[in-house]
Amino acid sequence: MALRTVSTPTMSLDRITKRFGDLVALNQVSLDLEPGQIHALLGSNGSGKSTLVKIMSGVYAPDAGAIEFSSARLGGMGSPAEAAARGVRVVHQEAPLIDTLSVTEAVAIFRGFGAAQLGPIAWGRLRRQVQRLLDRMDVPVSAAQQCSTVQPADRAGLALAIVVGDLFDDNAAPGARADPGGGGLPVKLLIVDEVTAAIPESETQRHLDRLRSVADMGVAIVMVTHRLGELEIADDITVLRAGSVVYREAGAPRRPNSELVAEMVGQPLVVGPGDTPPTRSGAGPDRLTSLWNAAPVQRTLSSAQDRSSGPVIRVENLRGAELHGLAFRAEAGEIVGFAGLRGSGVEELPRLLSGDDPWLAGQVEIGGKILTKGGRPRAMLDAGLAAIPADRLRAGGVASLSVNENVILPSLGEYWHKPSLRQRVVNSVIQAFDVRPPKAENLFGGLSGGNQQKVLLGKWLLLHPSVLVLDDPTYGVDPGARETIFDAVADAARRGVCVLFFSTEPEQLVRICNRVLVLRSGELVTEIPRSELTLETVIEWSYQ
Amino acid sequence: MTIETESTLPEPEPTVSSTGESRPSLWRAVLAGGRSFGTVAILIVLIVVFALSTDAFLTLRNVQNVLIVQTITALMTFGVMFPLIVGEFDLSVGYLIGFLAVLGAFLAGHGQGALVVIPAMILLGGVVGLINGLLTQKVGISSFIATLGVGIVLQGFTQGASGGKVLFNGIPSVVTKIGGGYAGPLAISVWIAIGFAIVLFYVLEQTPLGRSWYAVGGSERVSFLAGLRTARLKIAAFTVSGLMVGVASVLALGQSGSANPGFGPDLLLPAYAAAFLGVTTYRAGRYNVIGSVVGILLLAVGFNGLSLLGVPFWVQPIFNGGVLLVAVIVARAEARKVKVGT
Amino acid sequence: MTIETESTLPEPEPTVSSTGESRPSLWRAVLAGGRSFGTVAILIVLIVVFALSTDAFLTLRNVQNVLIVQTITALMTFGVMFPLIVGEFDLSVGYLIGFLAVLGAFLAGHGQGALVVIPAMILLGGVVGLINGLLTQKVGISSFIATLGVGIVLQGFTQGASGGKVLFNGIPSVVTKIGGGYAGPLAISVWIAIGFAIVLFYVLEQTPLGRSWYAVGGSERVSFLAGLRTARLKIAAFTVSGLMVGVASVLALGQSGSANPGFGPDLLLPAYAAAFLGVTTYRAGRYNVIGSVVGILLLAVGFNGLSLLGVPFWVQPIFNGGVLLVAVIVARAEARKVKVGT
Amino acid sequence: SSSKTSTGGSGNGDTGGSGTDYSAMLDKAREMVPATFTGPTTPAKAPSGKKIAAITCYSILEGCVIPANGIAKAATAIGWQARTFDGGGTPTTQNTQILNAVSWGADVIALIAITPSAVQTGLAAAKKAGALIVSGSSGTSSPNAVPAAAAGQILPAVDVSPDYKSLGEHLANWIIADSKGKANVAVYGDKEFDSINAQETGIVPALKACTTCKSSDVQYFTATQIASSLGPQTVNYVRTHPDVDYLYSAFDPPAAAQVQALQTAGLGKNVKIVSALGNAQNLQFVKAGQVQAADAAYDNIYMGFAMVDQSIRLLNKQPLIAPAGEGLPFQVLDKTNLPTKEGSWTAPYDYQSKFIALWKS
Ligand SMILES: Nc1ncnc2c1ncn2[C@@H]1O[C@H](COP(=O)(O)OP(=O)(O)OP(=O)(O)O)[C@@H](O)[C@H]1O
Ligand SMILES: Nc1ncnc2c1ncn2[C@@H]1O[C@H](COP(=O)(O)OP(=O)(O)OP(=O)(O)O)[C@@H](O)[C@H]1O
Ligand SMILES: [Mg+2]
Ligand SMILES: [Mg+2]
Repeated sequence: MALRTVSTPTMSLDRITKRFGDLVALNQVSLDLEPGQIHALLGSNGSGKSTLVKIMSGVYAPDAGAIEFSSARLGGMGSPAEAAARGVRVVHQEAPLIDTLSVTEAVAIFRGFGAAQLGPIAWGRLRRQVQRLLDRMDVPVSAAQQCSTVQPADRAGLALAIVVGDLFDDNAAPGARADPGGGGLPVKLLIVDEVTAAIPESETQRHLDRLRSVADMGVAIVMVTHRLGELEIADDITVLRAGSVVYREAGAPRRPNSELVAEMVGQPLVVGPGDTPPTRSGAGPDRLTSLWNAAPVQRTLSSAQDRSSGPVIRVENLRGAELHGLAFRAEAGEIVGFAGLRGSGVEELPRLLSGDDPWLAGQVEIGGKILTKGGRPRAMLDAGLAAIPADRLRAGGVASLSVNENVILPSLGEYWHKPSLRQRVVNSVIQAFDVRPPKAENLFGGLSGGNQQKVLLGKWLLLHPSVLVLDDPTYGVDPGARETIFDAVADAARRGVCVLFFSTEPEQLVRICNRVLVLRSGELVTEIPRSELTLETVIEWSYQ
Repeated sequence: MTIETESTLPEPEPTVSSTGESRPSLWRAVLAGGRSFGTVAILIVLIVVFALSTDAFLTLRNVQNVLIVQTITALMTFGVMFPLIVGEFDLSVGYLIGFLAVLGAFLAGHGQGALVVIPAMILLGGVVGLINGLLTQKVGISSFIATLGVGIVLQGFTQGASGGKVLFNGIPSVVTKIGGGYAGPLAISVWIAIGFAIVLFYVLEQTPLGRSWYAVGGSERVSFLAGLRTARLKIAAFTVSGLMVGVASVLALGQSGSANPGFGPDLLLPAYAAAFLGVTTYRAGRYNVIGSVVGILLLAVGFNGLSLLGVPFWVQPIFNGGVLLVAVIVARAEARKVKVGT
Repeated sequence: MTIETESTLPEPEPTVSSTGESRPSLWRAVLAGGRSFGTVAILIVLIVVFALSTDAFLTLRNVQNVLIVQTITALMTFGVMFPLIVGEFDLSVGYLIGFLAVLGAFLAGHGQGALVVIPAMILLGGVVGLINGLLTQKVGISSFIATLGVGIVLQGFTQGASGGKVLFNGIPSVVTKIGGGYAGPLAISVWIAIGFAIVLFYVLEQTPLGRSWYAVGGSERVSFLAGLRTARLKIAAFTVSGLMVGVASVLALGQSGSANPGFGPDLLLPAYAAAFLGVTTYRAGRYNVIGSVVGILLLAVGFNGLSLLGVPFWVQPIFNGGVLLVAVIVARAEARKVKVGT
Repeated sequence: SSSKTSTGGSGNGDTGGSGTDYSAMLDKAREMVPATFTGPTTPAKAPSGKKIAAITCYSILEGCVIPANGIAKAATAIGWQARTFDGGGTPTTQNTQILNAVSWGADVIALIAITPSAVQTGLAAAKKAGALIVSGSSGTSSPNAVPAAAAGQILPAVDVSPDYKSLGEHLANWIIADSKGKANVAVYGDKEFDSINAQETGIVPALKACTTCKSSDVQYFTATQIASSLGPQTVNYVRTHPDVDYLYSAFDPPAAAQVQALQTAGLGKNVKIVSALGNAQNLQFVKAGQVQAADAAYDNIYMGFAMVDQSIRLLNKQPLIAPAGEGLPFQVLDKTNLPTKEGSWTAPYDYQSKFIALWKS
């Protein structure tokens, strides 16, 4: 934690209000951002964090309130370009890369080509500059690479390099410009928007270190996160709930995470035993029963299968781009976790299982059905395997359709001429997963990230699969919703669904899984049984 | 914070859609989506203005006349709607209707009767649609490029088959009857167009197939992962498009009574104009049958009324383009930004 | 685990784009991107075949003539490239060139000299492009719809200004000289087209402006977040497109010595065909100047050779459409799937 | 091998060595046909208060619009209402406009250069509504050959056209005489129009009759190719056939495209183009000596008057004038006999008041 010096805030938000139609997304939010400090912004899904960030970075103008920045009082930050020119930089969750460009160009569109608009670009010099910048910031990427080939874990680093590269430019060694006043800094305020969500936990530390070094140069940092573990590096904390600030804290002492969660959720929590995070009361364990009761019987994928006899999924010699002959089996009612580093195949496996990516070889048997060719999603679904992809944006739901239509998409035919059935089913999903706002007719794209994830979970669980593949199901989901999801997964397993669980956070594996399979270089290296399942064993085996 | 669905521009407010009626009727379905009827208002204003300014406008005969010639446009518009719904674009439809009309006239001129000519025209339309679909989905060519290439090739066939002549010999009387005959108050071709409008409305709004097409258009990848056979659905959309153009070509051959090698390409853009106008109406932001029909009527009534008033000939395109722009500008943001292709 | 950029298709192989040469020369830049030259191979084969089959092919006169008639197509293709690069589509260019030609002839017929006529045509082209840009970016209309509406309106103006006649009085001799005169071995209009090709190549490949356009086409959202003024860039792209069409219209007026109110719309799809062909060449998967020029030459040489050989007239479109399809089918996957609009 | 004799008539019996008097032939080729007014002389009292609708093939084409102007002028003179509907160049729009004319309440519908077989729905509606249908420029009534109608087709009651076959012969004779019997002619035709086919039946045999001349097989194009491929194709033909020195083009718009393409290709001096219609632009080419050397023009205003005249007779149930063309005059125009005033060619005598007198008597 950095030493706190008395200084004028880099940016002060004064009673900012923002409405979308009737919805008050931000209600009189005030906030001071100090130079050199990392300010964590917490809040459950839909609490207004993204909206606030957009106001700070000029995407939206507030409906009321003012922003004090660089000793000027402003009604808003103008446009993103204007805000950037004033020294406000944002690293968005989705790395700002354009697949069709090279890394050099991707950096240059943010940082300039070093040429007049119509002047010739000195490509060689530009590329060397970019390479130097990447090297200084410890980002293992080549400037000549095409953006589409940059690994996900490196994208966050690249994104940071793009945004605060000015601080690391040619003439100054990292940190050399540190100046607590921050007066002459090209970057005054850095906003990192849930960036670590996309990085495997094992690689987040490097990223947080980079952030700290940026703060140490005198930059004020706003960090939006759902991972409470990352609060360690934060100096200040603000919690939003339903558009209002409900808690703020500057420096130590720090309240325990469970209390922060309670602030976010805004209702009393039943704290579970041991290190298990709190569970929300209310939503009972019967949510799946009501879901499956509501759903048309003939559709439930596993209803025809005998759950008691033998493994429900058997994978033999599965090969893909990363996997070199994986074999495992899992039984009904099990929650099997998968761990591994980037490149180990742990990212690829769910995509192979869902039929999203082609298999090079292998065989998968699900409930007695043998699939040999890279099953298309339809074939996998028909066999009883449902997979929730991690990439909610491009693979999860259809933004332009209603929640209603998204939920029934995998089994449209079942609801033909049964509008009341459809209504009942969709409402039961909304209730079971506490989707907010609870309106089936809302466009999917209009929901906040966490609520989208709940809808998708409902969409797939509804099918009553015999095997459920979850790929990072808590991606961008607030702690309250996270619990809803864990509960649902545990419920499903209890009711005989075999869950294959992938997560970027090893804690989740430890908490929820019956056993964890560890992959390395495309092969299975070990199986950690429940009895030995600890954070240490998972990390140890993954890294070995 | 998740940025997934947040665009840099303020999102349109979520719109409340259908109600949860327990027994859907077609009629209720028609009313269900009802929110955006700005184009209908313009249409009504036009009708009132023309009715007041010329006696010739609101007569049975004029109404019949307005309707009968719009049947080709209507079917062409339905034809382009399917690729648009699934997120593709079909530049071949203009060339295709010309090709099919010449083909039909060619077969007729070589002694084939209606029983051969009509199915041949419609089915070959479907086959060309299928080829478009296969080129885009199996070979992986962008639909603009594939359909443009196919269209240009078809133009060659059209010119070759016609020998550069207007073909009018032996057109079966069934065909001309279908094109121009009357059954009751309306022309047979108008009944056909109405029939297709109802069937397509039902298919698009009420069946899993229709909803799947919209889903594929909304996100091909999500639909794929949801188990929809997206490639097949898109190929099917192209094929239906070709079949619609086939039906349109039968009406065109019947209404003209002959096939002209230059016919066709001029019908491409009007079909798109009507489909785009359709997006402003009924289900704003989605290509839909009712909106398209209203769009066609709007353009047709405008053309007819202005002709009856005797405006100079060059006013017509200014009116048509102006209506399209104005309708879209005053429409909701979804309609303005509707996805076109890709 | 999250992979933001995954697509259903395997990713294209990484391609190294700009090279790291320390002193960029235009020549080196031309070679730098060089990977996909399949279309060039087809072009060379065609040239060899035609040279062997007819003496009339490889003569200075014939080469000159092939080039001069392609200058209008070339500028039209450059015109449609800019909207395509930034991810938009411009359906108005065909109507626009017709409108500008008639406008130029109209001004000339009313006694204006080249000093008024030429700037008026080019600038008004830019203004219409600007309007297209504003409608799409400020009013938020999908570019297909906006440019279609604008195009149809322009058609009305064209017909109105022409009064339904071919205008040929008083066309300044400077204009006809620019269109048809020679300077050295090549026609002046060919020099102009070459000049624009070089300038546009430089702007697109070597300047921040050009790279920003490609970035906006790659992802408007990311470009916006990068602080690029995406709306302005897109408006600029439409404006440049209009200016190019303006230049094309001067050449067209000069080459025909008159303005026909029906001229224009037929030039739309050939311009797109050449731009699409261009995507298969040089920088596969991107609209680019060199590829487009090769595409234009390919279609032109094919047309010229075939008609020198005296093939029936309907073979031409089959050849053109076939070349487009084949070139795209054999090209890399990026080229097949290139983004068109949206 | 080509003879580039100026078209300037020398008048001295220049026989070109074959015994034919080419100079006299040339003079004869460029005489107006018929030489004087041979229109109707029997009066036909115009009924009052009729509405006549002129449907143009496409209102951006001069040859489509001028007859409609003639109709409007004639109709106004007898107190009829006249309205022009733009056929838009496609059968679909032409059909639409015929239907609009029916809705408008037209008593007479006059098709101008529209293929009747392509607008059957419109014609059926017109017939059903009791409207009279006449046409101009189709070449389907006397003095042209009357083609056999396809079964069930509705055709106009009468067509007013020049004698296309004779017009073709005059053009052929002009070419033969101008070349002194040595012409090598490329012949471009279009099979889409009956009138052009009739013209072809005149020019082709007449050219063949000149044993010292050469003429190509007819090369057919379609109207859609005029703006795109016809020009370059012509250039390529001329380049691969360097002996060709004359080019017959079926009507004026394609000829204009060919003139421009040949000029652009620098082949403007190689050939002389002749065509038919008398569009202002083509007459300008002739005047300026730009590739086109002759144009057979016919009086489209006269066509409008004659269409109104025949319509009046049909409405009155009077016998039609025969030949149906009512002596619509045409003339092969070259540099020597171009009218001095700009614009399209009209007969050099006052037929308008003669017609009007018949209608008012
Ligand atoms: N453009 C918009 N139009 C309408 N409503 C919006 C818009 N953007 C956000 N909202 C609504 O405003 C509220 C706050 O949304 P915001 O995206 O700021 O939440 P968040 O805290 O970032 O949530 P999450 O953690 O799920 O990303 C939500 O109810 C959301 O649905
Ligand atoms: N899967 C389906 N199978 C059969 N019919 C369906 C299906 N989905 C919807 N429908 C029918 O379509 C009509 C409209 O559907 P829905 O209620 O989903 O539309 P909506 O909610 O208005 O759509 P949106 O909100 O996207 O505009 C309903 O009458 C319903 O019967
Ligand atoms: Mg709905
Ligand atoms: Mg958010």
